[in-house]
Amino acid sequence: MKTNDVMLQTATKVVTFIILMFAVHIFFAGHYTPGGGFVGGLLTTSAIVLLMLSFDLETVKKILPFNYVTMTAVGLLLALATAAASIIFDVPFFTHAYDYFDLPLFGETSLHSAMLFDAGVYLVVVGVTMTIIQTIGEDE
Amino acid sequence: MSFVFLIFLPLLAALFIPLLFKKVGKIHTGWFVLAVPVILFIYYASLLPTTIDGGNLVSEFQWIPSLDIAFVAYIDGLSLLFTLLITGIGALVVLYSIFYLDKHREQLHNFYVYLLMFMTAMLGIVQSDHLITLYLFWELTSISSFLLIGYWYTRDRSRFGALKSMMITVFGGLMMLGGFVLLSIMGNTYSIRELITLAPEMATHDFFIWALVLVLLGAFTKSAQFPFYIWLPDAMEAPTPVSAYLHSATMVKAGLYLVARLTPVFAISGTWMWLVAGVGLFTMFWGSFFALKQKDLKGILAFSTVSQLGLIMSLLGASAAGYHIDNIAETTFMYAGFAAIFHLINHAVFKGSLFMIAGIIDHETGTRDIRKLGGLMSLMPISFTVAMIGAFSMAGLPPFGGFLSKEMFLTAMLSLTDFDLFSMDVWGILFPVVAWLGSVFTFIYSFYFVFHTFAGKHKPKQLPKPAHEAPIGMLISPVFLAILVIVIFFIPNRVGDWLVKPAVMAIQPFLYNSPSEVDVHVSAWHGFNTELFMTLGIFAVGGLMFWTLHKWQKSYDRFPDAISLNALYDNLMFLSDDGANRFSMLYMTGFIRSYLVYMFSFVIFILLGTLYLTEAFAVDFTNLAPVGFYEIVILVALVGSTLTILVSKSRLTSIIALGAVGYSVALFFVIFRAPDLALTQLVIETISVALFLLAFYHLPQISRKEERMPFRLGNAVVAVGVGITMTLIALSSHSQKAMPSISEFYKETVYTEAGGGNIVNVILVDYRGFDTLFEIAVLGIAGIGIIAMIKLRLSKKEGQHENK
Amino acid sequence: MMMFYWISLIIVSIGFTGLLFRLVKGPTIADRVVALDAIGISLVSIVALLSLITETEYFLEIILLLSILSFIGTIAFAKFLERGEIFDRNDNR
Amino acid sequence: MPNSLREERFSIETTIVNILIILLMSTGVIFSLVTALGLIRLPDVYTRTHAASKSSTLGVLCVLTATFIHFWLIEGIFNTQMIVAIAFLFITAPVGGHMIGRAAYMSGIKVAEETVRDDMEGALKERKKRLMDNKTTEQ
Amino acid sequence: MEIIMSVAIGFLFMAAVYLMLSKSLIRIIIGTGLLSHGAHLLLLTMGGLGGNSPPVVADGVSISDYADPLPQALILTAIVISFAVTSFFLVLAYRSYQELGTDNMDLLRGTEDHE
Amino acid sequence: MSNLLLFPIIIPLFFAVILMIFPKRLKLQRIFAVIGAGVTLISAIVLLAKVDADGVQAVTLGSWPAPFGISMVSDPLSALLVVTSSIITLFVVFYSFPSIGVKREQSYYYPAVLFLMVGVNGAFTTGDIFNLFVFVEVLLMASYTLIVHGGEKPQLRESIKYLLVNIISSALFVAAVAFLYSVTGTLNMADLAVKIPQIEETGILTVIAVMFLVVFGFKAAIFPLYFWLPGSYYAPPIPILALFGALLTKVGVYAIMRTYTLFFTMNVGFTHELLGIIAILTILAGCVGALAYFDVKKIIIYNIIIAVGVILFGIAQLNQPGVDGSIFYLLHDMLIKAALFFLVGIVAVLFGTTDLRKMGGLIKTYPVLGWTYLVAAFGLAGIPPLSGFPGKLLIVQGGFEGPQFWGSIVILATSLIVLLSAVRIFIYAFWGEPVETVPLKGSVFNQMFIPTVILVAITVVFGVGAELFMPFISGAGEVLLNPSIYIDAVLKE
Repeated sequence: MKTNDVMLQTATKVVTFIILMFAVHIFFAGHYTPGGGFVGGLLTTSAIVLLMLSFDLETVKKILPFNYVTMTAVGLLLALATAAASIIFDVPFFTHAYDYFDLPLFGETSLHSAMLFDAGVYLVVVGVTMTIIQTIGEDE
Repeated sequence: MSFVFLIFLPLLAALFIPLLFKKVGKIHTGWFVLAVPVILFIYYASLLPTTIDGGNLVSEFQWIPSLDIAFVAYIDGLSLLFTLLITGIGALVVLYSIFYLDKHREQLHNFYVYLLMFMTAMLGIVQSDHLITLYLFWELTSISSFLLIGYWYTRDRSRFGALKSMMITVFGGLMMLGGFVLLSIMGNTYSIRELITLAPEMATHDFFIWALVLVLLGAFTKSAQFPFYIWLPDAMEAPTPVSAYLHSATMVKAGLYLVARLTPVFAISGTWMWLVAGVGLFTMFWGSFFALKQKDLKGILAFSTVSQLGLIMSLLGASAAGYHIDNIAETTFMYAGFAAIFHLINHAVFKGSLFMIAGIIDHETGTRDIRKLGGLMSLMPISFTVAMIGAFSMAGLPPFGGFLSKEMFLTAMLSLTDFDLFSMDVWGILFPVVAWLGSVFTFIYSFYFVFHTFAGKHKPKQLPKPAHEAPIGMLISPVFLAILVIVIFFIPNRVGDWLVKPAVMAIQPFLYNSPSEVDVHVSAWHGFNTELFMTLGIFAVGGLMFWTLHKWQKSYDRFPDAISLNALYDNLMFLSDDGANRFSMLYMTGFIRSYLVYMFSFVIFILLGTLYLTEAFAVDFTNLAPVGFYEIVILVALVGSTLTILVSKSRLTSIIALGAVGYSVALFFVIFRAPDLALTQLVIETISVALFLLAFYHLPQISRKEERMPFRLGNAVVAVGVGITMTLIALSSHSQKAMPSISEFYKETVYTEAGGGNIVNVILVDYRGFDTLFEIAVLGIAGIGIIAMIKLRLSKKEGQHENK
Repeated sequence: MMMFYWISLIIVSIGFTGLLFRLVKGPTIADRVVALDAIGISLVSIVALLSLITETEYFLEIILLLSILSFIGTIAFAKFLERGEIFDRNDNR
Repeated sequence: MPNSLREERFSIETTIVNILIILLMSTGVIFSLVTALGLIRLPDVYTRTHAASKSSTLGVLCVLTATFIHFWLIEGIFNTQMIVAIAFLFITAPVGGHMIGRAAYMSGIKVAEETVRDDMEGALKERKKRLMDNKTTEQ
Repeated sequence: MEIIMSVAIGFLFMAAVYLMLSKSLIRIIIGTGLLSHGAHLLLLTMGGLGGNSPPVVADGVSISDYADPLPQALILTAIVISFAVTSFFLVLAYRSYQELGTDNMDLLRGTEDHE
Repeated sequence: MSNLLLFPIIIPLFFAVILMIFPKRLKLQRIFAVIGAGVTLISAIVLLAKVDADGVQAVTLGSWPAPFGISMVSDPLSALLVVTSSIITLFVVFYSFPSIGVKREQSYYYPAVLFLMVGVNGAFTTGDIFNLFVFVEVLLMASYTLIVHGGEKPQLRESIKYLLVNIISSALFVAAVAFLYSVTGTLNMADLAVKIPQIEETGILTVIAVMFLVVFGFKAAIFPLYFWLPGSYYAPPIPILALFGALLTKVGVYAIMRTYTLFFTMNVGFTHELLGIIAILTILAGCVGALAYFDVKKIIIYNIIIAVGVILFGIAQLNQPGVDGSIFYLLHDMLIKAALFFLVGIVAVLFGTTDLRKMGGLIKTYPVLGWTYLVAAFGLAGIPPLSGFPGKLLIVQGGFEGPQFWGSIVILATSLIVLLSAVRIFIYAFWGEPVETVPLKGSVFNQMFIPTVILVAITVVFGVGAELFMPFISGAGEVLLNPSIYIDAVLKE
């Protein structure tokens, strides 16, 4: 039996958007203020969970057709690749590179290879938590 | 000379045996094997001239030079004597086995592989100058003996005997290894020759007595001395050629060899003398006494072997007395060493022949039970003659080799009464008395063996097979040995010069500088002296007792089996599995709770103990962060929620309270200025609670009956203990900060060198990014683990090995 | 001013303990969920006050986070309470 | 920003702002207290839901606004997240309250004895009946 | 404060151990949760609770004012790991329920028959 | 190539991640697993050669100076262990093809194995105490995945216990790190080795040292922290069991070796004496278990515990023969345990049971299997010239030279029990009246038997050709006994 949660679903549409924005913000702010890939990832997950709560698993699957295990793998690969890039330059593993750039719109921004690493973390966190929730949720 | 490699010749040959067995079907595999000992015998015999002059030969091959381990073949009189015994008797035994073991019914390739392996091992033992490789070969003999005894592996008795012999001899070997290591530590060398030169200095070392005892354990177990002899009778389950070879002529003599070889090292100690001579003599008496209880031909021979080994052992012990004597001429101790070696040769010869006869009887009549046998004299005349020669030699009758060595044995024992060191003057009188008693029983069982088998009434109905004389091939070896028995009687001094004296020199180097100095002349007649009267007494009393044997033999059965040494072994083995099982079941309960209680108790005990013993507890009241009001409030919340978990009845309450604890912790993070932690903790706590609910509430079939956790004092004590331990260590650690933290570096460089502002985040992705990389790997693994757990459901049947 | 924040904090905390009481007491699960929801929200107040007291703006992120979590938690609990399971499925009945 | 600097800017505007903050904050705090009181004192889930969702939301909104003003006008930090948070709470709090109330009712928790009227009584029964029917047809 | 925290941590450990010794699986898992909370707080406490400012670079804050960032980073790692472990444990418990039909550890001995 | 020492960690990580993407492609899974393990092995061997040629290798990640970044250090000991564990993983992968079952293979079995390898190799290589924790968690997580993999009832039941114990030990690990950090303010092992001798108050450090002993003791299954092991290891299928038996406890042992030689040396009279006593008790406890059960898996499992005791006893002596012996024995034990589990696995498949009393006469139909087993059994018991011997000899020597004279005697005596327990399997399963066996396809048997026989051959070479390996082992021992070599390599790069 499907209950009719119009109220919830309407609120969710707005709220999910807010949460996602917040997640992205916290992810990018991580290097300078509290936050980072990890919390960002978890927040993203919670947005998706909220969707799952309001709608149902299949609908969410249709909206977000990711294979979360692959996402985890890609995240790990990204993190690993960022770290391993230093091998090419024969400097110790994990040596990060960064510089300050003057980008249009954003003003002076530091582009940091650690950010890529953090993106890996982000993907892994989303991938794994969603994997867990989805597998349990789908289990009979 | 690289004759060290010759040791491995039999092993090398063994590699081809399975091939030969399979490919060359027509010829008995034994014929190929026979070549090995024969070649070796001829080669080693050619070395005799060197040792007769007291010379020696050394050949070395490095194995693990870093550990100073090498194969060193050292050939002097003693090792050459043994080498010749091994190869000579080995050749005869192989010849005998060709006729004894049927080509078609037996797994000959296994048999000969083991036998050749054994030959290598034995050669290795007697030739090794290096303690470690000596040990290597020592264990190899145990193993090959194990395999040979278990040759008929479907028989229970075979398996039992094999295991028993291995357990006991390997135990001795391990102890001996300990002794060897101690010796090497004291002398800083593994070489026996060098140890001998260092002996006087080592004697004062703390380890000396330990080394002595441990080495003797090895020798006693291998040579079946009391109380370790029990494996030998059970080893008779091996095919008879094996018994003749391993369990009478060679392997059991390895212990004797070891004692002889190390006598120069240990002779300085009175313990050595007492132990070797005493145990040896007691074994001699014990073995001969119980030989009469046996009903199995090979059993009699086994006990006889035990007894004879004890005899030789006691002689070796007596020979050690020579170390303490200044003037050789005054003493008769020199006889002891000579007698030991001489009897060793004699024993190998006559016992080998006796075993072969026992095998023949078994082979031709189908039984070895002496009660079923009798009257075979006329049916098997050659066998009878050989058996009689062997047995009479064993009993010490002239004109057989045994008579000579038995006489010398008595001489040596008598001489011990004159020895005035190590309280010998008080207790020494026991030696000749026990020796005499043992000899009497030896006399009786020798007769028992021969006459109860060959004389008396023939009982064809009790025999599984009609008895007849053995084929000629099987008789070659025993006849040859019997002839040797007689030959030795007539040329004892030639044997003495060639074989015995060079060997004696190795045992008693402190007495002699060259074999020619060993001033012993063997003669069958040496006037009317105590020894002669003793011998006559043996014949008289022994004869009388044999005559009345049927009257008193039954009293043996009154000995209760329950308190015998065999029973002890059986009980030990029983204890080792059933006892261990029960003991183990006592604590391996399967309850995780018990395990945790053990573990936590240990943790509490050891940590608090250490804290107490090292006086590490300290509380430093300076350098503390101020206590804020709000901290206390959160603390109360934390403690309150924890208590809720402890007392709550409902699962849901517990879960929520756990969440509350998590949130309190997050608030602590807020207060203690850790925003990143607080963020993470909050999210994670929420997700965890959600997971808890998913896992624990979404299961209709579980009854929702909930109950308060029953209070258990034991658990509470352990729990409080852990809490106290952690608190105390935390206080002490915090109060004894000794070094500034490395984190100052991060604070200084985070903006300038790492290009970041949030130090924690920069540590995570940069300074200690490696941690993070694998932390997310952990997450990833958890992910796949969970999927696999949910999706993959195997029942036991389909789980494994589905492609079979 | 700091004093005022402190007093506010204490009052909120007193309220908080009251909520905790309800959480522990129950008696029904729904009561607990209600309490939990309220706890989440007053936690937001507490963190806000704390960040005023400690004078750092870094905890402000926690406020939004807490409100998000509190909301999701409430919804999840509510659905769980209602249907005994958290996620709907199309094929579910 | 060190404390000393801040104290120096003590002026009329600050005073006004502080008064504003105090007002807002006091309202918020009092509402929080009321929430707690309500949750403890009220007889059943439904009334408690009422206390929790309405007064606590109002309370927290006030507190947050006060905080926001503090950071904006006194410390000069315009924190968008605060606005988002306020908006967020404004949207979600009623939904949450609704969900709990409904869930409690659907799961069959009895209303307090003092309750005058229960409009949903019929709906619940109907739902239960439908559930039973479904089960029987499934079997 | 560190002393009080030490006692509190001891209390957490105590409660955790007590729960883990019970026979109900859920209590055991809750116990592990408490245990990791205790360990994390311990790490924080051992780093020292001083420091007036979060370890985020800001103008006008002297280096000694920052809280020790290293324990915080370590705790973060530890939190994530214990989250992974806890979720795994929970799913394991869930599966065990399904397969074995009980959450009573006393019924999960498995010494006699290994099936 | 300054990063060479990281390759044995990141290569399996890379392959494990790749394998996560296509779990159902059986062929690809197998191929990639073999390539992953194989390439790791090659890189490990190259690393060993490099360490042997150029001395201890160290890299501090992220180019930060040593105590601040995470240092990875490859000394001869860790390089040797990495090589050994890589060999074992490769063989386990081969052995898994016929024995683990297709369904498992398609459910992330190989990624988990490779992740385990990541954790093990990482734990052997890291030079940072907290990073060690992380790697231990990696391998534990992988082991959780593997132990429950397949979800059979006993697996689920035992996994709960296994997880619980390891969670406790992990929490204690974190606590121990916290205490250590509080006192010394650093996490880098080399830095610890520099700072600890400067600290005068050794009492609290001793307590912390004992706490680390407890933490690692949980992993290494020392007395009385071993109780979890027999049941847990019993549950999973043989290839996984072999992997666990060969690698997991050894990480704990390695960690004790490392910490107790590198920096916890301030109060040797207390800590190492304690370690020695515990080691002996561990051996005895293992012996009781090894004798108590008529179950092939149980017998070998308890032998793991015995070996742990023997190795730790050598370390406790802290003298050259003892330490060298421990290292030798450690490597030997990893190889021989894997080999024995393989063998026992084949036996169990053939009889369809693990109960010894239901077996018999296998030597008639599978003679080569029997002899291989016997060689392995003798190797286990330390019969020369097989691989157990040199290590045991050195440990015994170390014990005699050290303060715990009687310990060596116990070790010698218990060798007998090890032999008895191992030979008992031979007597029951291979000798005796033949019992009907499960028909097994020749190809399947060969697929299982060939890796086994090669592994046994490796152990034999390791024993007989001990001279080939002694330079590495004494090199490793030298680093353990002279921490300054290690410290210089890390801090003065």
